[in-house]
Amino acid sequence: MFDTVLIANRGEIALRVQRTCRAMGLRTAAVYTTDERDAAVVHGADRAVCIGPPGTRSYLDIPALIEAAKAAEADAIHPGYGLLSEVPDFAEVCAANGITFIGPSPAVMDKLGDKAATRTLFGDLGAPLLPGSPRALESAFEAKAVADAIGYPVMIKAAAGGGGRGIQIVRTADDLVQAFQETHSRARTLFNDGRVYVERYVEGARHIEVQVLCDRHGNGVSLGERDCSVQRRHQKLIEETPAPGLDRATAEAMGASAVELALAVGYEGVGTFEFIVDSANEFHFIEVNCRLQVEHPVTEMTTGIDLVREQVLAAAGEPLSLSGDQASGSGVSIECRVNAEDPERGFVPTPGELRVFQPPGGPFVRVDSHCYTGYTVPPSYDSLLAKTVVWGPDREQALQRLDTALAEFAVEGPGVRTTVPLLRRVIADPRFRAGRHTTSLIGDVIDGLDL
Amino acid sequence: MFDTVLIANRGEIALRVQRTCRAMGLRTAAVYTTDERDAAVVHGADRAVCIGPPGTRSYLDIPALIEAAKAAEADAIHPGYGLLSEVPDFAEVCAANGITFIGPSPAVMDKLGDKAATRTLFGDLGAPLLPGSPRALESAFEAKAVADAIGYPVMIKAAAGGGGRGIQIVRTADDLVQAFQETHSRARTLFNDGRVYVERYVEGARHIEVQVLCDRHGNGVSLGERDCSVQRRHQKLIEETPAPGLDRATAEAMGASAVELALAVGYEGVGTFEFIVDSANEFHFIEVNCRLQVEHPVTEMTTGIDLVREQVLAAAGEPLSLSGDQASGSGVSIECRVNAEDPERGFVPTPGELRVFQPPGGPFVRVDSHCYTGYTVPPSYDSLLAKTVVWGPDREQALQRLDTALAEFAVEGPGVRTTVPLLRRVIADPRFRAGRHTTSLIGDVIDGLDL
Amino acid sequence: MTEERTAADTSISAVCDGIGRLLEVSPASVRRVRLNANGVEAELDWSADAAPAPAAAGAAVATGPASDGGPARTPGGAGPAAEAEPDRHLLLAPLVGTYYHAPEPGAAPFVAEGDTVQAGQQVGVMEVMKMMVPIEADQAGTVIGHLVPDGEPAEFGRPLLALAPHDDR
Amino acid sequence: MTEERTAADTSISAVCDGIGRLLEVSPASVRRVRLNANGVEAELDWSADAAPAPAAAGAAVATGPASDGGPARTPGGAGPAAEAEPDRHLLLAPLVGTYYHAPEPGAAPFVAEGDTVQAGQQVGVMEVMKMMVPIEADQAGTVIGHLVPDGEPAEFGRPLLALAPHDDR
Repeated sequence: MFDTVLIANRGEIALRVQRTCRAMGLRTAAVYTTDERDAAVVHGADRAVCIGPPGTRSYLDIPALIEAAKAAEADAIHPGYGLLSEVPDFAEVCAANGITFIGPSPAVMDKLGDKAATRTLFGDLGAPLLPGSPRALESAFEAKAVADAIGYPVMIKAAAGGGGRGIQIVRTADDLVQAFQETHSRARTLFNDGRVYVERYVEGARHIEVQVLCDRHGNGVSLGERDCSVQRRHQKLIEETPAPGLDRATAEAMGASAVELALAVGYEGVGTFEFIVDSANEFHFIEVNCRLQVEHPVTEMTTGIDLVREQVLAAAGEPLSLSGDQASGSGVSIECRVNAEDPERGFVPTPGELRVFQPPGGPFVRVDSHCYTGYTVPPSYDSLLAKTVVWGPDREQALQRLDTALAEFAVEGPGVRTTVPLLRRVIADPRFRAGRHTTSLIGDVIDGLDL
Repeated sequence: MFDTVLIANRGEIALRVQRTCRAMGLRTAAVYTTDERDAAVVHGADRAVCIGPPGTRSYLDIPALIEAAKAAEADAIHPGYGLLSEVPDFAEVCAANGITFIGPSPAVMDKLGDKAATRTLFGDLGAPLLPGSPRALESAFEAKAVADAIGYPVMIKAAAGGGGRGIQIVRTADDLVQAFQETHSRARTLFNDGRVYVERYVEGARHIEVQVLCDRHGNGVSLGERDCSVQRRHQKLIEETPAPGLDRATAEAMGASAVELALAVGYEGVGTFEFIVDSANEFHFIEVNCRLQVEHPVTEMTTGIDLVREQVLAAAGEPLSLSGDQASGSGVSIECRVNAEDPERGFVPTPGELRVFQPPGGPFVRVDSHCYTGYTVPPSYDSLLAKTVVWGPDREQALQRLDTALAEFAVEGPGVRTTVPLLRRVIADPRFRAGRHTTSLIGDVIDGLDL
Repeated sequence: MTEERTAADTSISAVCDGIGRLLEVSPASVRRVRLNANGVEAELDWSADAAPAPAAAGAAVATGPASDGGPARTPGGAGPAAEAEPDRHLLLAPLVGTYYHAPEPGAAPFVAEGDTVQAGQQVGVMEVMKMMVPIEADQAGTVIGHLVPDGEPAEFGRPLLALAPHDDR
Repeated sequence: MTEERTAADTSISAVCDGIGRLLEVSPASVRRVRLNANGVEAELDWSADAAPAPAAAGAAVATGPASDGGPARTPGGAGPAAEAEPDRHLLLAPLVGTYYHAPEPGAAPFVAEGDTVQAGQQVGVMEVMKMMVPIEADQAGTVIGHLVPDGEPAEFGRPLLALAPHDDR
């Protein structure tokens, strides 16, 4: 087992990872920028290293992180989510410096990071795919040929994208060439990789993902699915498990498919296999996320399994200790993301001082947050303040608890707005209540606003 | 089902009850004294009624509470724990005013409130009792005869006491008469009822209680046991379920015994049957608590059952919906009480302003608290700030999480001290770690201090 | 124990010395000095007399209003223990119950606007669990009016009656 | 115990002295000073309207106390971005790595105490993932001394070298 784990992240996930490491008896090292020296993760760390000036760029600074790990005598690095969590180069540099990267191997991350190549690979392995291009496309001409063949609407997606970034929906053939060019050039800017591919766009689909956990000894298990259909601009706002309205046979087939694919590519640790489920309840593989998800707590609430602990154990080479039986959850868990954003002004971030920060508590409520009264939300990072997660024996009770928890959540500060009122509107929506919602729900809830 | 529930309590339990009522879709009414108008429960209430000047006495003012319930149009009253929760008169006055008291019937409360009479009753029903007096005693002479017969040490207990109040341990015959007089006169002052009884005192025993849940239709179920052996001056500090080191056969026998007794006396709602388990793992009934316990969350964490919800459903006349199977818990849950007290100065309360109040969060951690940054702990009430509760698949993981959570718990204010450092010392103690601790642990941990 | 205290005492004198030095060089008059014996803490406050410093030292933050929108309503409207204006004296409810202006329905009220009342004179009655509790003026004055309508519930501390107090108290 | 006490007292005097010096140079009236001997913390607050340069407000020396007792240790000691005294200029680490005084083991150091350096002149080198990054003086002055021992790790913003700045900037 490791001695010291450096957490190469910030915000709520850095604290979340630290909590588990401490509970496992491991020492933790935190990294921080000059504007984040009061971060909760710094206070809870055995060592803390300043890695640069304010801004995400500092947390992406591989040399600074490696030097910080060396200074803190860390023998493992947990990347959290986002930032460097899916960058194969970082995992490789860690290995070259004798530090264990807590995640899948660089080779697997590299392979699955190319969404177009993964499509091809998984298609060959027999995974159900949406109709689309068999590989990355070279030209708008090629893209148009594919789109015309599979029929509109289609999505143009960046091969190097993922998690909702670098996606454009095209509804008619007339718009295709321009959309291709835009996605292509945006992908080149964002990811330094302009390759794109085309996939059918399923209107009113549900976004359902499967949590898998694998060791390096060829064992893998599905920890159930999560429905992440409540999104705005392809970013998730509310996630839950199990997926409402999904029959258990389909859910189990998805789980089995995900584990099979994971083992086929030699996946290690926790990973998420994303699917689109259409109105006929047929599922189609989209992409793999080679990391912990923001929404992992709902799986923890229903299964009682600490996913970060499992990540650490897998990275330390321990064989999987869970049977499929233990991995099956009970009850319903729902998470929502409380962001410092103004939904009425296009979700513009509203950083600032939190004069009041009183998260909810009590039975079957979990809050993951790095904030506290007096904390100033810096403008340089994402706007996630807290994840509010509830559990209930059934969906109705879980939703009631979620609404009560959100009603209790007090966040105040000059200029600070949160997504709490919007979230409460969404969970009161009859479509959501009935579990019949799709990815277009948020747009419907805030009708007439720029979404 | 009720329309509005008035919560006749304060502090964390008032908020805890409110959370469930809100999640059940019920309106809530809060009561408060003039120094508690900023209480969290007031902010979360649909109605709030000021019932008097600062002090516990206001929360014990039955006419004020009944009038408050009428003004708030409440059709039910939840008494929480402590205060009026076990006062049969209050339950009767509620009934006389057409308000449902959420708890057992006044007759049952009255019967079980007399600890000496309960001993007699349950002895007749075949419950295992410690050797002692068969009924309340009239004189020191009578007491001495009983004590001489059963052998020393003995406990002299107030018939109207309970929850650790009105108890004195007598080690030799020489001390008995004086102890009798003291307990007798203290009981008369405290409870307006001087009757006492004698019971053998078991050195190094464990205090284990069984949570039962009954409806008014003759159905009852045990929700498992709790070990509450970590006490100071007969007041619990750490509670957990299941009881470590207790074999499951004994635990199940205790559960069955408790349910049988509960049904025999016509118990309704949730109740706690307290037992002493001696070093031979034999259990002896002590008393019944006719209310929700402070430590109820550990049962909720392992069973997934909301006990307040079950109380409300039972009081509304709903039949029990739980089978024994659903009621059996999984994993281990531990609670500790974070009090504003100075363990180094004899647990003297340390009220004052909380300049910092940052409870822990994250996976498998629950905090029940009415406090927030900027809250002033009033001097007039008990010193419980927060209950920190964790769950783990096994006791080791639960303990590690508990220690991590306590380490994270930041409470600061002028003059404010908390039990957090003491709690961390206790859970690090090898005897506690091994589950071999008894009620004398705290005394051992703070050796040489006045306990 | 003794050793700890000695250590603390020593630290305290060190802090006091430090504060002394700090006061000597302080640019303005210090408003507040705080010293904490345990953990050895010291705090100095200068008044920011001009601005009502919003983030004052040890900011006492009041809880937000009920997050679900509406504030908690107290029965019968106004919150309890409202402050009287200088020329008005408020008689506050000494208990929780229903306030009546008259001894029984249809009877004349105990007092009316413009009446002069003495301290101890009954001005209303509160019904508490079917018991009628006389409400008496706690000082002499001229009745301005009842503040709780006849037959309405009143919580503890709610202003029941306004008086223009007489000077000869 | 005795050693700890002495250390604590010394820290307190040092912090008080430091605060005194800071007060002398403060551009506006300080609203609040906080000192904590446990973990050696000092804090200065200015009223919002009279705030000095943001870098000077806030913590002068901050070592975040870890909630579990021990302070969070930053590699190589003092926290980053410490403030220079008026007659001292601090050259701060522009990245995270290992600081060396000389181009290679056994070689003469780039600069020594008393040396005069020009802006842009190399004074040390930092090793970052096996790359050697020259560290250059950001202004002219006389070298007071290196603040990070040769071959020790330094985090971003850590003072590497103290200079007595030359006036003719």
